[in-house]
Amino acid sequence: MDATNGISKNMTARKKHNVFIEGAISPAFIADSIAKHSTKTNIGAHDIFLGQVRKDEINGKNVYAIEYSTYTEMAEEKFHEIREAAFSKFDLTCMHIYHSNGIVKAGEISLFVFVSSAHRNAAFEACRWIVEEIKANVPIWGKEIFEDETYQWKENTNK
Amino acid sequence: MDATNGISKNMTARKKHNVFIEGAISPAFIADSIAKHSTKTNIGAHDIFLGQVRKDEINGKNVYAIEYSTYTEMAEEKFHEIREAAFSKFDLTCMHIYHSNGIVKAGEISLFVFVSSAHRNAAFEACRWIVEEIKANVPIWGKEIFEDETYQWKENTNK
Amino acid sequence: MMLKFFGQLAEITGKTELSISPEENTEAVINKMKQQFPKLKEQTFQIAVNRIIAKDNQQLEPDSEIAFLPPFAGG
Amino acid sequence: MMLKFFGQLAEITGKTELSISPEENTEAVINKMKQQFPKLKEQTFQIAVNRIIAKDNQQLEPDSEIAFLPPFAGG
Repeated sequence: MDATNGISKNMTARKKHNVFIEGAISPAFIADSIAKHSTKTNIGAHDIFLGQVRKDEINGKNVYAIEYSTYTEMAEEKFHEIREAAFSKFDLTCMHIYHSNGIVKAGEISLFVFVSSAHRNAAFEACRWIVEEIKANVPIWGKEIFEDETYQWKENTNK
Repeated sequence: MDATNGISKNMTARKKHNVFIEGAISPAFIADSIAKHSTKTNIGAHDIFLGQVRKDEINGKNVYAIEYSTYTEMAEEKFHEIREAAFSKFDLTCMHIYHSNGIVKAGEISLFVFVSSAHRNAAFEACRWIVEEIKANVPIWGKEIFEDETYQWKENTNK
Repeated sequence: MMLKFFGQLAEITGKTELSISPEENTEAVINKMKQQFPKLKEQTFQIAVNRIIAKDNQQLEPDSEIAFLPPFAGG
Repeated sequence: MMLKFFGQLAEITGKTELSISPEENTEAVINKMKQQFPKLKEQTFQIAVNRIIAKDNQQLEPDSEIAFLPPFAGG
């Protein structure tokens, strides 16, 4: 048992985790998160999902960046619910979710889901489940900004 | 189409990828791999699996490190087969596999599987498949070394 | 009662927040807004009441926080 | 022909490589080794011929590379 795991059982619904990061999530930030887990020697498996902004071509124009916005209070409640549910559904040691707010350029990372467990099954299944939950249930929106500064509103696919 | 993807179609069985790394795989190395993908702007999803050495307690003794060894020529052929099969089964943009050889201490990382695709399904499915293939089919062995310098040979579970 | 609009819906209404006289239920609020902002009729959206997605036609309190949410695009 | 031993099997035989006079098939090689190193009988292992796992009793060439592989533990 460790402190992170205990959160799911011992704390009530108002424990805040800072999920939102202003702008892109950097590889150095990800490395730092990974490094922090070396003291948790009951972990055998990490699964990390990263969402990266694609330079999609839409009607002949390339996406230059996505500008994310959110309904902060509701999103934080949803992230908290997802976190609680993940700990109760899967045998996890710890989990972290970070999502960008504001501008993230094509090639940069806007979502970082990091799940750790003793054995690989739980990490793999939880990571997948968490990403689907975020896409389906967290109120986040994205404006796909093209190189000519026009834009369109992004919609998630289930691919 | 990019150069990495083309490998699966255009090259014969002797293209070498350096899979084995002496000792632990560092978070900085992982960050560097992630950063290199920012120029591949057709990627929308990365899934990364990391295997970390657990400080398991076995008969009252703690695992201090695992010493990995391999049948190099066969392992390289197997990794190559897994790579080819993954590119043909899943719609991937790129993939990288790194495995430690030699001593990796508890809390350090010994396996790094990094799969990227336009959409999340392919990355998730391929990553999972690749990890199972490695565990089942690549000739790698591990000596679990205890704090008192005794050891036992590790066996993989299917958890 | 306080309404909130997000994403493309905030663009259509030209507002992120709007205070209106209380309505009994979510259907009444939606109808009122569709009348005031006819372009809303062409939009896909969900309603959240106090940060929880409303199912069917939900009853409201005068202090309910009602949010108009276009399709999510996180991740 | 050349035999290779890995992991705990190299410990049991005290060798990582061993050159033996040619045998017809993998079963004959296994039997010869079990005779020479009786502790092999208690071990679980697979045989690879030229780096491919042998199924059943595989025919061998004099220049075949035969490897004794204990259960894998990668990852």
